Amino acid sequence: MFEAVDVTKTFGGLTALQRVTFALDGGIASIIGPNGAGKTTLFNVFTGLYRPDIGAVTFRGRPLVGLRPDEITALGVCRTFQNIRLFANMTAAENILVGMHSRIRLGLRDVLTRGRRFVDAEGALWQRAGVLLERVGLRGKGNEIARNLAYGEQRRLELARALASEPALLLLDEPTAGMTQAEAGTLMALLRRLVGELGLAIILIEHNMRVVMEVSDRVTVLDHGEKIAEGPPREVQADARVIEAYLGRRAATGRAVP
Amino acid sequence: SGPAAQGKTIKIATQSPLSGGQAALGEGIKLGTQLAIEKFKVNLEKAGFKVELVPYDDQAKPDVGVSNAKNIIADKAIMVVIGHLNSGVAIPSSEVYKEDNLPMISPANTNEKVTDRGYPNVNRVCGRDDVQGPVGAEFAAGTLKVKTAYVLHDKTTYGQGVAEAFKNDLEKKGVKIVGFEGTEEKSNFDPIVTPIKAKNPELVYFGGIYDQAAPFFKQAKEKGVKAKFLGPDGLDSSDFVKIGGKAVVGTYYTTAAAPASSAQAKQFGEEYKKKFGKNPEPYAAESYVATAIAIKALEEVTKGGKAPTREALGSAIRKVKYNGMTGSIEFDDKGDPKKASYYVMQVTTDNPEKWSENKEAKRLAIAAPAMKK
Amino acid sequence: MLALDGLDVYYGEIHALRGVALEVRGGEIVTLLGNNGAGKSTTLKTISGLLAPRRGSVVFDGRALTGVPPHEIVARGIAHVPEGRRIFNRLSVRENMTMGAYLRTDGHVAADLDRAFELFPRLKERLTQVAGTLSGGEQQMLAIARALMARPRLLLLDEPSMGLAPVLVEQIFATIVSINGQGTTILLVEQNAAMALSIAHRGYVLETGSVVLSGTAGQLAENAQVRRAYLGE
Amino acid sequence: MIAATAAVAFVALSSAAVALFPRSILVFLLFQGSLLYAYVARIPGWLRATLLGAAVLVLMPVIGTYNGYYLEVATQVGIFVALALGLNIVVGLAGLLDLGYVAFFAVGAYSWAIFGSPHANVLFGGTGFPLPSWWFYPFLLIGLTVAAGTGVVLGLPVLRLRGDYLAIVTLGFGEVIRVLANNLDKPINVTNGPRGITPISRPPLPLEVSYAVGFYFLALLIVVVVILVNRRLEDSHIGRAWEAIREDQLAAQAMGVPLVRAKLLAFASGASFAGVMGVVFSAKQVFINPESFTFLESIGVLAMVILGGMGSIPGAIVGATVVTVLNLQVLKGLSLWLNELKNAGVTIFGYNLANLPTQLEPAKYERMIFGLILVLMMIFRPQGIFPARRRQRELGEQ
Amino acid sequence: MDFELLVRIFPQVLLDGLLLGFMYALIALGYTMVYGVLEFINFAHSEIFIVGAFVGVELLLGLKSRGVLDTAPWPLVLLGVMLAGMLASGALAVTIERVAYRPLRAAPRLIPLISAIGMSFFLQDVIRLTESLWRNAFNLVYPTLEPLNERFELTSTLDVSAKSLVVIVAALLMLWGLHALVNRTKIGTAIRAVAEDQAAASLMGIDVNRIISLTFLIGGAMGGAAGVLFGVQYGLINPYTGFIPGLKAFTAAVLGGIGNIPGAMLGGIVLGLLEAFAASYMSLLTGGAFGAEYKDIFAFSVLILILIFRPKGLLGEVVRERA
Ligand SMILES: Nc1ncnc2c1ncn2[C@@H]1O[C@H](COP(=O)(O)OP(=O)(O)OP(=O)(O)O)[C@@H](O)[C@H]1O
Ligand SMILES: Nc1ncnc2c1ncn2[C@@H]1O[C@H](COP(=O)(O)OP(=O)(O)OP(=O)(O)O)[C@@H](O)[C@H]1O
Ligand SMILES: [Mg+2]
Ligand SMILES: [Mg+2]
Repeated sequence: MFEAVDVTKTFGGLTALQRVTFALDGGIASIIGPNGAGKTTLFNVFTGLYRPDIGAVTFRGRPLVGLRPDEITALGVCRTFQNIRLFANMTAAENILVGMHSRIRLGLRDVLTRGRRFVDAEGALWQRAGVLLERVGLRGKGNEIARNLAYGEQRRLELARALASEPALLLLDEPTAGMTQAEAGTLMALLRRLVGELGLAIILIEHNMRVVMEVSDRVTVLDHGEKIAEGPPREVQADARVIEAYLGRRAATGRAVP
Repeated sequence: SGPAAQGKTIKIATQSPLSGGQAALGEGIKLGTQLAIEKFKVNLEKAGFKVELVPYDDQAKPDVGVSNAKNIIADKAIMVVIGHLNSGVAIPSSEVYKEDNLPMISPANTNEKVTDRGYPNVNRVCGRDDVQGPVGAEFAAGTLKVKTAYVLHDKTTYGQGVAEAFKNDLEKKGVKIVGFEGTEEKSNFDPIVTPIKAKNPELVYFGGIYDQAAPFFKQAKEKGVKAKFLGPDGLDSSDFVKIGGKAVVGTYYTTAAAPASSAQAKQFGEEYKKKFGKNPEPYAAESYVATAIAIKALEEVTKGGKAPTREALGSAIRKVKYNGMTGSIEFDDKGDPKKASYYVMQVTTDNPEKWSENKEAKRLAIAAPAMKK
Repeated sequence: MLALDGLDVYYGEIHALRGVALEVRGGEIVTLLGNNGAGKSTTLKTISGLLAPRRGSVVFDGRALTGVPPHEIVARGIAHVPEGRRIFNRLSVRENMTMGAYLRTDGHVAADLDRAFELFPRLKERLTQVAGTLSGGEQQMLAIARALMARPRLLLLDEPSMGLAPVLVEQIFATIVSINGQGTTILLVEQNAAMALSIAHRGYVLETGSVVLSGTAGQLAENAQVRRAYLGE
Repeated sequence: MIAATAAVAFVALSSAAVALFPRSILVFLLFQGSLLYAYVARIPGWLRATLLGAAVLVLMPVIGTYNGYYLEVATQVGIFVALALGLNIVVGLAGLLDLGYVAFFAVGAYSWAIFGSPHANVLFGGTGFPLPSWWFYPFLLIGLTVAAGTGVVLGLPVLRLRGDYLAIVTLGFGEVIRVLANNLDKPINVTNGPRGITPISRPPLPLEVSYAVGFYFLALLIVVVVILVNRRLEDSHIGRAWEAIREDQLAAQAMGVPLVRAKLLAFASGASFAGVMGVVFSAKQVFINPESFTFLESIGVLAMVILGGMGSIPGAIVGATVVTVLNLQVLKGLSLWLNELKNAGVTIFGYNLANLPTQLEPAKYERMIFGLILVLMMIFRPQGIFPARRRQRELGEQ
Repeated sequence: MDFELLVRIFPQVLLDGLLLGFMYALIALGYTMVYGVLEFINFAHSEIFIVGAFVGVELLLGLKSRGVLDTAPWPLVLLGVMLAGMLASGALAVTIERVAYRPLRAAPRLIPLISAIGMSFFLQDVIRLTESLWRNAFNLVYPTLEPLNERFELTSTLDVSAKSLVVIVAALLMLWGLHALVNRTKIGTAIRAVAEDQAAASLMGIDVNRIISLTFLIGGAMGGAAGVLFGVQYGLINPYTGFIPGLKAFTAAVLGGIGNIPGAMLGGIVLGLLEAFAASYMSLLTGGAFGAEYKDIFAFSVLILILIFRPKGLLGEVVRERA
């Protein structure tokens, strides 16, 4: 369904991604790696924010390179951001409605005439926003200004906003950062439900190894812009290079994984 | 004194920019009017009227001018407006005055369109662009006998209008125009002067006001331009030499105001200075004259203590024969002075105090063109 | 050394801290645990003067800190490593470090710089690099090193492990212990409760703006509620 | 109930007072105040609508017959309200700082000025112009289209720019349009340069109403349409997309908002409002020249938007009203009043105002006071008079 | 088209443009300093600048009326007057920040912009009021320092006046000094730190308010110096004179990459050159169809073009947007 081949991206002298190849057919794949390994950059390439120097990205057979971010979203690939980027002064529900933008089939004329079609469509959108809020556990918070939500709530709102675009592939950049272990657990359960119920495919960037180990079907490890390992979680966890570059000795010796 | 008029107030309004970048000129209009009111109001006061000045700031903006105009026509005590500075404000505002036949006498609007609309309430005491320009051309070709000229203007209605008229007439007289340009620049004329210097014309004409003309001529002279300098009545201010200094001594300018050496003009200059502590700005004299005409007409229509009406005043103004420092003025059926005397003056000294001693170089009398159809 | 009492802090209408009281004694590592939005960062920001409490007191070394602007609080010996690092991205590593020592006029700045580099040799290699281009872990190191340059007696750390790779988390915690060993008192806010409790002497648990639990690190680690909510069991 | 009575009484009494004292600016301000009160008072919606409707549809024109100046002020308020609402879309909603907005106003104004006056004969030869005056009405649409097109032409290359870089480019564009208008009398005479274009035809009006009343209603009608369009845009996915761009353009794009299209639409709709009003303005003024379209004019409209409350429709309306009324009425009234005191030789604190030196002429310092008011307003009410409010919505939650 | 003429005046036009450019650069520094720290356009800078010019003219007129202007050594006079102008403008800038901007620091960015515009209107008329009461005139003429009017003929087609040289030298010195201050001193580093993150800076022990005041002081002082030089160079000032050069200088700052000191210099020079070449050549190149009146159109069009291809200005760092 999703395939990236030989993706290379440099910034000035720095090679942020070096011939990274990545494919996904469904389920949850995690990408881990040290800070600065190029994980977020890879997402930026996938979603059209960066154009790769070399390489191809295809989604359901359609090449994504060269498309604008909004076009990619319309095709069904949506994301969240590492540093939360909500529309801070809009309400939670409005944030979600912006997420639906690419699915709205109304024209300027509908807006200006405000006919039946518009009113119905608009009503349905708000309705759906409520459902999405509920799904991520933000019931009753729809009219809150996003800025006033607690950090964890903002993370979940971002997720809801991404879901609003009805993606087939969801890219999550450190969704549990700054959450307690319990909160992270709830989020994981939600992700698994999304995969199960909606058939969503998810690519996850995470530093919380417990989460990675629990939910991933497969783990890819980046270091210095190169893929150094890939495979089922258990295998990757035992890889010497991964331990060296990323996990550290303590993790490897089996002591409490943070 | 006519008891009927006892306690009645006649207001004379001015509209001109009192704030913003053109405030100095706008203020001249207001002060000239103020001086004239104080000087000439005696007869009206004897007749029992109180005469007041109401200054309006039009900010040089048409929308503000129009709104003021509406306010002015709503104030029934206002009998006449002296203004504006900018034709762009005067034209739409006078459309409003016309609604109630409120007379306007313009001291400064030289745009042909001001009077060419043929409104009975609109008059001006200043020259028209298409008159003053040719006067300069006549002088340049006839008296100075230059062969080449460079013409610059300030991109305003006034400056460009007079410069174009000057240029067209000069070309007809066979003088070669080596450059014709406009500029809104106020400070740095270097890049304009450089090509002028290279082209070395015999005459440089600046269509505009002294505060731009003086720095321009000064910088031109300092950079080594050897041409003679000529300009319209916008140069007629002692500040011209205050800014330009020695560099602008010898500059010629055309003006409708009589040389200040004439008794009336001299007296005006002295009174103005005494009252306001400074030399008159350009258009102060014209405003003074315009107000004097208005008051003369007011005296006419209030004979016997009658309450004046705007309509009556309007036609009275058209009948006034006034002889003042800008020569004798009588309006034609468009509201232009029937015959304007023009003087070409030459700056003789860099001492601003002695502006009034500038030398008369030539005198011409030209009639305003008849209304174009 | 530091005592908070009855602190009430608001963000406009939002009541973020409700009567928070806690104490940090000289030489300790004290950790502050709590869910998202519990008010941990708010507590630290109030101590360092970024926020003004509506009620209650902050007393440091016997002197009240309320109403004292942040830059003077630094002068009194408190350094704060804020949430999200907040290093100066466009300044070089060295310049960031000099800003840490901004108030110091004594002659030992150079010596302290060397000490900081002993602790973080990575930073020494990147001395002239623009800080914004450092990797996440390096940025976190810089943030801590920068705060140490003020020679604080009390160091406030807000989620130093957030967003860091496991290997770096380990390093950072080891460093915290070693800083504490050199005599700096530490108030640590952490989401990674297991790690925090493993190095702290004592701890407090915040819930929606109030302290609900406190005790030694050992006691807290044994507490059922803490185990469920923060240790994820 | 008390509020309702108070509102009705306030409006009725103040409008009666205007009829009694047609020259008193204070009384007219009171009338305007009563409308504001009717708008904010806790009264039933129908009553508010009736009061405001009656005020603008009936009372205002009637007042205009007592004092045409007030109708002029009201008409100009209408013009500026439309401009402010247009700029509000660009700056307030989409967050694109435009410092050359008045350029679009100029484009609209010149489009009718050229064809609605004999000037077009200079351009095209012959004597076919001015167009018959009824053409004014189609030109409302033409002016709109031309201005919107100009917005798109400007927008296409520059919308990549952010923040202050966009601001400076729009400023430059505004100047380019003004200087072009000032210079395009040569080599071909399109705009007649600084001398401007006159006479510009006025539209035929039904029922033999006066032009003053006619233009008032025309401005009012356009304002109503503009408000309606504005509200519908704001309250749709388009408006939400604009706001999202304002908040975080990168995130907005990643969430599926086509940046260029949304920004162009903002530019074009903002510009089109200005274009329509430009056509009205040129007909109302009979004469236009480039002096009406300076940078300061753009700044003025921006001040209206921000003073009223960025991104808020009532804010833009009130902002435009306050600034216009302040400039045309309050400050002028104040200086006229001081002038009267001076003429009457009133003494305050033992000082006879008649001796006031001409340097202290009150009319000269209106802009100083305006500047001061701007600063004070920003300091004491930085969010604007009527800040944008989020609507509470019912959501589909069980 | 007169090609020979075009070539002949080329060096002079180049010099004219450079001179104008340095003038813009000097004024632009004030905008750039303030923008660098507070990220907002200080519209009142043009008035801060012109206040410097007024203080300068008052001092010179004072000296002149006491008859010492022609006897005192001119470099001393000029330096003294410039210092006074810098002091006055600097103090004014600090005051404005205190009164009109500081209360708005937490507000959205456009709010202080409007406050600044209000300040600009207010100051224009305050200057006018003061000068009207004091001198009964507000169009003031700079007394000439005769030695500065001397012209040096470099070639038969190229000459330069002493005052132009003074402007260029002063501009270069100030640009260099400012650059060194901001990049090589602790205070300068603190200024940059505050520019990036005020809260974090305060956690370093930096008194943010003082640093911001200092920035306004420096920016204002640069404006004051520019004001005096402007007066000396062009001779005539009034309260409204500052507005257009201010706008141009701000444009120059943006063109160079706002917030960037060498950028302000480069932007100023580019704009100056553009204007000079347009004003001098437009008429020659088009056979009189277009003239000097198109110089602003030309300058702004090139500005727009440059920004389209370099959206952050000529030297502006492309602050990368990380997702
Ligand atoms: N726009 C950019 N310009 C220059 N360098 C960049 C840019 N974006 C990313 N980089 C660099 O590319 C490298 C990879 O960055 P990236 O953000 O992808 O790392 P990451 O794996 O997401 O790290 P972390 O876990 O800390 O988020 C880093 O060295 C970063 O500094
Ligand atoms: N700038 C702000 N404006 C308004 N409310 C805020 C602001 N910052 C924090 N809050 C609110 O104050 C409360 C406490 O926030 P605080 O940042 O102290 O939480 P925290 O315990 O540090 O949580 P986290 O683990 O998410 O960092 C939360 O409800 C939060 O939404
Ligand atoms: Mg990342
Ligand atoms: Mg926190």
